[in-house]
Amino acid sequence: MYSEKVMDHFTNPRNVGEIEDADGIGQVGNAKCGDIMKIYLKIENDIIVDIKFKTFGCGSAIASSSMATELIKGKTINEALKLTNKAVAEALDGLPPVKMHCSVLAEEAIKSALKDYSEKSGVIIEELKDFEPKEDHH
Amino acid sequence: MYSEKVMDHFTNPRNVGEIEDADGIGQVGNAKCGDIMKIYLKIENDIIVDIKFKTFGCGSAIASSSMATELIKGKTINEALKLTNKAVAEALDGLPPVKMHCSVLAEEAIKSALKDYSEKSGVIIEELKDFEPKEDHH
Amino acid sequence: MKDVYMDNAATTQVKKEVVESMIPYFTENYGNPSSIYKKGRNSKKALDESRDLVARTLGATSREIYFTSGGSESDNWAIKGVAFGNKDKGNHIITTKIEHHAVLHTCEYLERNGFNVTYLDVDKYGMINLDDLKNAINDNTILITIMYANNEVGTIQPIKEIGKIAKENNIYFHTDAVQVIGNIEIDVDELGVDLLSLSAHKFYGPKGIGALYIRKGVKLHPYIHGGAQERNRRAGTENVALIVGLAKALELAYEDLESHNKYLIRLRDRLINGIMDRISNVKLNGHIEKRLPGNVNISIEFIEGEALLLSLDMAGIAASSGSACTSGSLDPSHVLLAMGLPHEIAHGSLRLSLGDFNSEEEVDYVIENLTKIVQRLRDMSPLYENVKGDN
Amino acid sequence: MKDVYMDNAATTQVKKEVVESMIPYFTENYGNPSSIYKKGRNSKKALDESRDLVARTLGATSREIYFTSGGSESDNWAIKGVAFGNKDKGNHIITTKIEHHAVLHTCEYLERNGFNVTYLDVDKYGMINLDDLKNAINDNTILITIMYANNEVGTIQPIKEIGKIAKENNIYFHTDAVQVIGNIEIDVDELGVDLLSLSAHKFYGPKGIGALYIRKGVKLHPYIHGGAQERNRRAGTENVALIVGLAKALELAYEDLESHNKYLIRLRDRLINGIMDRISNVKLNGHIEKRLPGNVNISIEFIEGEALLLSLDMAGIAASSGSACTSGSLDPSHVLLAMGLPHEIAHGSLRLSLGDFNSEEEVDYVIENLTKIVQRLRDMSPLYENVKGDN
Ligand SMILES: Cc1ncc(COP(=O)(O)O)c(C=O)c1O
Ligand SMILES: Cc1ncc(COP(=O)(O)O)c(C=O)c1O
Repeated sequence: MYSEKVMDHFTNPRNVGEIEDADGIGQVGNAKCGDIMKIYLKIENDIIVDIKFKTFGCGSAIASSSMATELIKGKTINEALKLTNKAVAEALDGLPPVKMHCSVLAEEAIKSALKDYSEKSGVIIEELKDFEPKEDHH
Repeated sequence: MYSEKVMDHFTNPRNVGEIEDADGIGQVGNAKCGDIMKIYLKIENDIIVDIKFKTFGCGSAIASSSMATELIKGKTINEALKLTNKAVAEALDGLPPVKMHCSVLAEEAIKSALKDYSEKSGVIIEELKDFEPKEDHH
Repeated sequence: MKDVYMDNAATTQVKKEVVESMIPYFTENYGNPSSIYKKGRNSKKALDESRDLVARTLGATSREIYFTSGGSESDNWAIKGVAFGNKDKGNHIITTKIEHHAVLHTCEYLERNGFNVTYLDVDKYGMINLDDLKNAINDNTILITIMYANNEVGTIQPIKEIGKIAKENNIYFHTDAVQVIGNIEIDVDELGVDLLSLSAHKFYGPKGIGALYIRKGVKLHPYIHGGAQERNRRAGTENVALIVGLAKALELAYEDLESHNKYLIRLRDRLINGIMDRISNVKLNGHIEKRLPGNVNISIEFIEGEALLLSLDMAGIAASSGSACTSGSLDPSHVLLAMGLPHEIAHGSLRLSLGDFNSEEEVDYVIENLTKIVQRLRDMSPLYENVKGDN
Repeated sequence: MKDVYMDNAATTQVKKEVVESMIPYFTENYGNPSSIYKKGRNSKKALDESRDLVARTLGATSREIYFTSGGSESDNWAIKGVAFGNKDKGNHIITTKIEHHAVLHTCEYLERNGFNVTYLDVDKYGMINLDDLKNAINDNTILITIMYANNEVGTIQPIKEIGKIAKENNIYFHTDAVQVIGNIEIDVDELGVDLLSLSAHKFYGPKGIGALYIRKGVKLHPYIHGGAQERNRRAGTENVALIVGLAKALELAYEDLESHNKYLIRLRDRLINGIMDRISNVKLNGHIEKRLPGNVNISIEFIEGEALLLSLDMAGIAASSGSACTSGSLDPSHVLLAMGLPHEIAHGSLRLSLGDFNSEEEVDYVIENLTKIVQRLRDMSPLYENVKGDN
């Protein structure tokens, strides 16, 4: 069902946890739908120096969170904005069709966290001006 | 499916054959329906001294012919007239429901032969005055 | 690695004796039961004996037992067969919200084809209310179809009382007894059921073979048209080998029903108690007493079912969940929702179903591992974090 | 006693390799393919591989193969599924007078439910006429269902030409290929069929398992409602073991199709010639060339089929007949009648169907014994007596 990469990131998820004094926090999804993703960012000079996640959800939700955090850790905000759900899924060697929404969730959780950072810090992120996570109610 | 008795009378049918100068011959059934029974009688002093049959038909048709001839061989005409299809079936330890018509055929073949005898010999058999085999067309 | 199979409500291992009983009907006695010659008669005999055994076990006569390809076909046949066969009498059917999909989707199909269906509610234990049933009956009601015991939460319905109500109102009563056969003594007359579905793979028989009990006189359409098999009511060359296997499995199941039940209940209670003792924020779903002997269904808050199953699988434990993700759909179990569980709790449900081949040691192994896994997943869960904060 | 099985068109012995391929799916790999854990995934894998193999063999894709409980279910599903699924387009179906009952009785059922059915005639060889087919098509025609080869007389229809006509007229085309699989190379695209039924027990696989090929895009209703199995189109826990057996049997059959056919044709012709040489007033039924390799169907005048079968059985020979008495009905074979045989001749028909396990020695044994049996029964027959008189 799942690729080895998915199973690896599910079994040994990278960057699980919280950041106490996070610069941005994003949470998407809801318990009713069976998945919630919460992302914590530490940002210094436009660079994501630390990132953590907490996820309530299925195997691919956890693996997607783990992979997404890995992909943008140490990257600039601009690079992080370019992360698509497809890139997350591909990095995991694919997800079953019914699970693609998990990778969407990961993309949106990151964008939410970045938007939160933008609002808190006053750093304007043009691309997120109208951003609203879609995966809240599916 | 069939009782041992049926199989025995099918495998070793009694009284198969023809009687050259028969006193009465009866034939019932038709090839279209898959069974024809022909009975030859030799009658002396009201007694069936010989009886033979020829049958085109299934296993139970052959067994019924065989058993019926056995049951009336040596009997008086009156006794022969009392032979019912049920008696034939019972003597065979039963027939499957769909095969009961074979025993009817045997009863009627005998009656036909007796009627033929009556017509040929002038001996009146009151019971057969209006007899018509039913099993001709089923 | 450990190999602990605790999904016996999904399917069971075929017993050795059952496998052995089937093999000759593949290799030697392969005749078509409709054939007149010896090989055919041998098959016919095996078929007849199997049918007799099933009939005896259910308190029915042999002419009331029809073999099918499994529980789903039996359910489809019973419901559509009665519906289409009694259209002249009415077009209303009563069932419950917690039926197996083989019943629910069949009823929905009938709704699209001119029938009305009432789906009865259940209480938080998964029990229907007999007054609801009585109130649902109207002049057009031709069929009541209510499952004997639920496959997810194990709740056992008051079948005898339902049978009485059906009879009083002159309505056919079908029960899906797929989860019950091999666990409860059954007598169709005592229960007052007119049609009953069963499936061999739930009682250590093979998959793909089942039966439908049809009370003498019940009017229903055949479902598979063709040859004269099954008294002209279910066409198709009979699956002789698997029918023999079904009968053998049934025989074995009812040979020592009591010890089977005692054993399963002991394991089940040990498992429930172990989980309750070791894991917080856990809830047992289903009825406490009116429950299948092997069924454990719990909701574990703050985590999601599929993640749980994957983790258990990695520990060599086979279990199932009522969560979205296992079935490819996004909705959690319709059964748990009907019982009033909120979506988020239903997502974290786990079914461990015990069988004859499970041991006490396995139960302890599951408790041990489940405790660790739940902790690990909760540590990852943003929902649990909030709770900890609340404390 | 001798044990000569020559009723391979009725059913076949399951090959040893097939039995062996199935057993692990009863004993070890008993997981439910819908389950997420390892045992479930193992079953799913076996299912996928089996489906792939069937697809490859038919020139189809895996998503076009659906497993069923046999040929009868496949036929019922294909015909009713298309009929009910395309009611909006029309209500006319075309079939032939010589279909298997699984098709005929299904069509009759549809006639009772608002559909019109044309039953095409056949010629004395059992062949349909393509012009008849073209003439039967009207604006309401939604389905053509014509069997690939007949089970009684072995006549093979011009499927490719029928497929062309169906396509030109934009009508779905189903073929019952139950007797053909394992005997003829099949490519669904080349044939232009949209739906195709097959059944494992006709090619040395187990009874009670079959498949329906459904071309991508064909609109049809599911037949068994319930779980999400078979891509939501055929519910019920999959019969994994028997599906594996079906695939194995199919693989073996197409591995050496050519030698199988050569061998059967040699035996068949020896049998036909032997009978023709030794017994008078005998007629071969069916087409001389367009005929299944293992099929011998002869009419033997002046005797009745069941008596013949019983006698053959006593000599250890398993065969079948198109006569009344074997089926419990009083009508002789509808196939032979449709081919214009008079009732009395149809009653005396005999089908000997050869298979891989038959030998030349067995063929000679049958010729020998049949000759004696026919003589014995004719000596008892009042019809034969007349003939002798005529000479
Ligand atoms: C209650 C219930 N009904 C019906 C079925 C369907 O049975 P089968 O899978 O044999 O078609 C099942 C199991 O799958 C079941 O648990
Ligand atoms: C041509 C044909 N179609 C359909 C069937 C029905 O197949 P099954 O017996 O597997 O249901 C058979 C054989 O019985 C057959 O020969």
